[in-house]
Amino acid sequence: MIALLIRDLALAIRAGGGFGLGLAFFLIVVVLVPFGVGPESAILSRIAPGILWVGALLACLLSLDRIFALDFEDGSLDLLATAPIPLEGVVAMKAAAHWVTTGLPLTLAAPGLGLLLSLDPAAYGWLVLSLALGTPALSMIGTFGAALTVGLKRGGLLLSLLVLPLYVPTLIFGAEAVVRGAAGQSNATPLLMLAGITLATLALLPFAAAAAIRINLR
Amino acid sequence: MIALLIRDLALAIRAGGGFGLGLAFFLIVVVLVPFGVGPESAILSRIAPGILWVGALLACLLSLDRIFALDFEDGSLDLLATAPIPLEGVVAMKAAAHWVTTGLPLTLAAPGLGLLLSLDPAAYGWLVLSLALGTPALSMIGTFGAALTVGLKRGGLLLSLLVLPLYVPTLIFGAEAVVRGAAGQSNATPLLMLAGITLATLALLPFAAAAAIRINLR
Amino acid sequence: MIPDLGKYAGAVLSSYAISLALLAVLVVLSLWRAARVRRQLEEVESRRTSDG
Amino acid sequence: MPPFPLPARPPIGYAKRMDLTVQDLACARGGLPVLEGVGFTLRPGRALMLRGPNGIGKTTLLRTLAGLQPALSGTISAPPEAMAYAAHADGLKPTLSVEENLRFWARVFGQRDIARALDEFNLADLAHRPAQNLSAGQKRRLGLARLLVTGRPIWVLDEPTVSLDTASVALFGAAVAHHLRMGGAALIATHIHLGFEAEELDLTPFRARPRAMDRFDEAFA
Amino acid sequence: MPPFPLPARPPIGYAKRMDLTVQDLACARGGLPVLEGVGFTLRPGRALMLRGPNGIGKTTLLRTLAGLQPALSGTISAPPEAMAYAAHADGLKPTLSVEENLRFWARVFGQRDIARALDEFNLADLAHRPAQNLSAGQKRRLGLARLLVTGRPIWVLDEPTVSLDTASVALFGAAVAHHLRMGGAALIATHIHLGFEAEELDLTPFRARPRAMDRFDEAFA
Amino acid sequence: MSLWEYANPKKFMQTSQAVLPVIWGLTALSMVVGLVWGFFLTPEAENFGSTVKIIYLHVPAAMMAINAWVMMLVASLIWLIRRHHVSALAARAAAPVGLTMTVIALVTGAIWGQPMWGTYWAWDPRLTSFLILFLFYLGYIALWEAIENPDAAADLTSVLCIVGSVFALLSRYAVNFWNQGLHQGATLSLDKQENIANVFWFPLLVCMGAFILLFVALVLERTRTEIRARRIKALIARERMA
Ligand code: HEM
Ligand SMILES: Nc1ncnc2c1ncn2[C@@H]1O[C@H](COP(=O)(O)OP(=O)(O)OP(=O)(O)O)[C@@H](O)[C@H]1O
Ligand SMILES: Nc1ncnc2c1ncn2[C@@H]1O[C@H](COP(=O)(O)OP(=O)(O)OP(=O)(O)O)[C@@H](O)[C@H]1O
Ligand SMILES: [Mg+2]
Ligand SMILES: [Mg+2]
Repeated sequence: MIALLIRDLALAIRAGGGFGLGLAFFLIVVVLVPFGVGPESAILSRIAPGILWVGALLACLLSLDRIFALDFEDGSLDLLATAPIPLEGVVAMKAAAHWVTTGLPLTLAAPGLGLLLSLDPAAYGWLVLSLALGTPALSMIGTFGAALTVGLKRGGLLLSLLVLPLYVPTLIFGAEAVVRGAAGQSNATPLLMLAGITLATLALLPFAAAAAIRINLR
Repeated sequence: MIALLIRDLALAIRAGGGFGLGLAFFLIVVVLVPFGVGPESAILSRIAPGILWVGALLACLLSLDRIFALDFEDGSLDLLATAPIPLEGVVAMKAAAHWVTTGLPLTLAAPGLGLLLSLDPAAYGWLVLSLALGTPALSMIGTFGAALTVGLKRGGLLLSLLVLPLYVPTLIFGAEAVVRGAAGQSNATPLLMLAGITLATLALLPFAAAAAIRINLR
Repeated sequence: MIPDLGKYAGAVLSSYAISLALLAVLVVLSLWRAARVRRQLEEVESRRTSDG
Repeated sequence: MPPFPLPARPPIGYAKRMDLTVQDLACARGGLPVLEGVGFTLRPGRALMLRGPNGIGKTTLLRTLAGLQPALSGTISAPPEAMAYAAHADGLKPTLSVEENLRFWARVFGQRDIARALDEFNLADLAHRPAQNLSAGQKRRLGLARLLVTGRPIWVLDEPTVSLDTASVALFGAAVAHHLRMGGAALIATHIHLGFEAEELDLTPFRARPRAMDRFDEAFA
Repeated sequence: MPPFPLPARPPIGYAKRMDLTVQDLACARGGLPVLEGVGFTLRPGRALMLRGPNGIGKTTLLRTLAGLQPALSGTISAPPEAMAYAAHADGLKPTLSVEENLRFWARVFGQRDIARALDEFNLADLAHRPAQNLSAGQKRRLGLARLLVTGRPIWVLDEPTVSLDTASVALFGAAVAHHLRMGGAALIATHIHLGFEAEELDLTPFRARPRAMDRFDEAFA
Repeated sequence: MSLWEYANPKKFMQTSQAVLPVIWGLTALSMVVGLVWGFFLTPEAENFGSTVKIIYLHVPAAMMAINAWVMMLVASLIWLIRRHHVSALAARAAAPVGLTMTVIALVTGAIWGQPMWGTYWAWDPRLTSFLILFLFYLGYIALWEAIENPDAAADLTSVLCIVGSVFALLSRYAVNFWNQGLHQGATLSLDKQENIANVFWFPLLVCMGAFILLFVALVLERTRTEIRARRIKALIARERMA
């Protein structure tokens, strides 16, 4: 099972920047927003936590269809399903690889991008904390969505449609935790909820995702 | 060549909502932003034109990798390249099909989504006009990007990276046209620029895209 | 006949119009597809029995 | 990471010789029955060729045996864990080298040694070439070499020699022969002659017959 | 829509009988020369089988002839517009029916009639089936039927009979024979015997020899 | 006789054939009575003016939008646990109906919002969660359409429905946490009947009944269509095999 994680990470690196691409997309979204919204830093700093969270979420989303589609197309998924490792483990490893290649770099890079949007200095710590707590849930939920659509050719857009509503609670609690934290209010509730969502998805969704893959393969 | 356009549209419809999905993604982006940014309508209405344009652009972007990738994988692109129609025409038809399935529906749906972001009533007309002028350029530029990355497996993220910088001028003029129009200022310049960009890309990029495909096929 | 709706007439009437139109579309589409599928099924069944 | 069950099933070595007995099997594709009443026995040391015209259901049958789709009815004596499945898609990663591809599958199946597999399919020279730079036949050889690192006794192969030249077909024949001598078994769907002897099973008689359907509940296979 | 040149090249019918003469051709794959000094002549009414072990460069040669990649050196007498290329990927759209797929390619190549193609490859029964519901061999038959709607005199085929059963191989043989009788020609890369007579060309002697490389400009093939 | 027998397609077709005309008749009757009563025969409310008449569409539609999803959830569970095909098809049949109800609630609410709150849309929690529900319906329907093998589609949409329900509840809570809104609450709460005058309450009850009946009628009708479509597919496939 570890072999799978290592292979997926190796593939991400070989593919020429599995790490870099999600990050670059994040960067671009964050850069585009000021172009659309205008350069006033008062407004930008007001919307910064939200935009950063939405950007992270979209960057996550864009890389979801890679999770299983390539393995499905080249037959690896058939072979993994008949291999002596439980499919739930395969799913969990896939989600872990996705998080390492997107969620983790996004979390680390977010403060840098916060600068571009004149993020409130008090918010940096909360931003990183909330992303660190929330991105594993994004990866796991996304893996579930990818499992649902694995048989479909270029199901990318359908995948987004299925996954985005599932992302809503994570997004709300994540952005809210940053806003409240920066404003000096108590943000224990959103942070706890974020942690709770992450733990619950990690515990339960691998089973749902593995079931979905079994159905899609037959 | 018309046969190709018709086939692509037929495929988009068969695939179960080639039209609907881009739209749904647009809707979702627009819905997510308030979750991140907060519900105050003053702020939302301030950033609405920018967010709508960024959302339209992302929705466009997400469907780009379908333009050539499927045809490449199943060998159609090889066959089209050896067929008695010029590859430039193929590219133009692909861009046209992409626009009909994404740009056009996005333009038509934008006013409805403007409501959700409390868009200034004076801005609706300008929003539709600027999208109608700008989305063909988005499709054509995107087709060029798709042609550049056609050989790559799941080059979706790389594609986004290549294309997003190319989208910046369109985005700036588009959002600016709406903002100025709504504020009652003259927005002739951004609109003219938008139209100019669209015409120029339509006239020139098919050749670049066709060349890129020829290179990628060999 | 129509009750005096005052200044809100537009709102009330348009919401009735839109809602009823949506419901009508849903009902008509459902019934139309029901009829079409029923006809198709009859056709397939008769083809089967006539073929033996 | 969530807790998940550790692999409960130990890898089944050839030591455990295993019959594959299939009885009265029916299988479906796209929700429709394709084959029914299929039955045969495959003993260790034997190979069985599945024959039948295009579209009869060879691929469907093999996927059912490999545990990738449920059977409509009937029994399969050996568990899917005893079978190594290989189909048209070879499960190769274009950016990994031949050796890395093979080593990955070996680890997944709890094996270590890949040298023999590289050797038997004459891949040693290509070991460091990325899989994307292989020709069609070279890819296929690598896909077949994967069978050797699964350590599983029953090979379930779908048109294994597509794109192979005569020399490679001979390599494949030798690999199968070696596998059989070690107590393995092989079930091979193919349209062409593979150059070694084996029993044959023609699937044509098992084509699922349309049943009378006069009640609505029979619309659901 | 941008202005683009209308198809300048008229479709070349079989009426225009055409020799394919290849002289001293060298071709490369992934930037490395694979074959060099390839030469042969293919006359109307003839078929030529390309033979050679896996990885020798058959696919590369055929793609070069079809105009999909440039030759390193050498000449090809017939223009790419005279050739119909068919490879492993059949260019089928899974959601379109057999008939729609074929009709699309017919229109692209400026033809109308698809009945004969459906007929010759025994696809009439499957005409309304979406391509995704076909078995491997059925798909392949459809891919070959496409050749008939191109109206081009020289067929350039890469392992055309993969996945085909004996009956379908016979259909294919008949289609090729008919094509040759009408004055067409066929160049076929294959590893197996196709059941009809043809000249053969083994590519082994043309394998590109690694040249001495002592100057930097030779690193750029 | 067990209740499950109605899950047998043949039995279902017979029973539904018998009851459908009655249900359609009752639907038409109650719809006409409720809406005519509500539209023509009720007075204006104090702080709503004549806009109160929108309630006869808005509230029943909102109620059915939620109930339809609950019904789909139950049907999905039945399919996953007991593998009754009718159950899966009923869930599929209900989704577009629920979607339409959601749209009606959203549209009438939006139109109502303009005179009452001065805006068509506000990010009020109840409104927002309806928008999310709308997205769930869209995704559910799109997944059904996208998968070709009907049994696989039934399985996958059922899984989505269950997971989606959990997340929909979670979203509801999250949205509430995010923004405490404007939407009508206890002032005109239906739970506390004392707060709403009987003149409004009775026609509203009739309308709610009418919407329930309409939902049942449509779901039965559409389920029958789905069953027939499945049978056509099976028959054509048999023809092909023969
Ligand atoms: C798009 C906007 C709106 C949506 C999505 C919406 C949604 C809902 C929902 C879900 C219910 C609950 C129904 C039930 O639980 O039985 C409801 C009830 C109700 N809505 Fe709205 N609503 C919207 C706008 C409005 C507006 C603008 C008003 C009037 C000012 C309004 C007045 C009411 C009333 C009076 C009720 C019944 C009382 C209650 O259950 O609390 N709604 N609406
Ligand atoms: N999704 C589907 N729906 C309905 N029928 C299908 C579907 N997919 C495949 N079929 C049919 O099922 C049958 C069995 O297909 P299968 O791929 O098992 O055949 P096969 O024996 O492997 O053929 P080949 O030799 O061509 O590979 C074929 O007739 C095919 O047309
Ligand atoms: N991108 C690449 N870079 C370097 N070498 C490559 C690349 N792609 C293919 N090759 C090599 O080029 C050679 C020719 O490949 P080609 O596919 O033409 O062979 P082929 O004769 O068609 O073989 P087969 O019978 O297996 O299909 C092979 O030896 C292959 O390993
Ligand atoms: Mg097969
Ligand atoms: Mg080849």
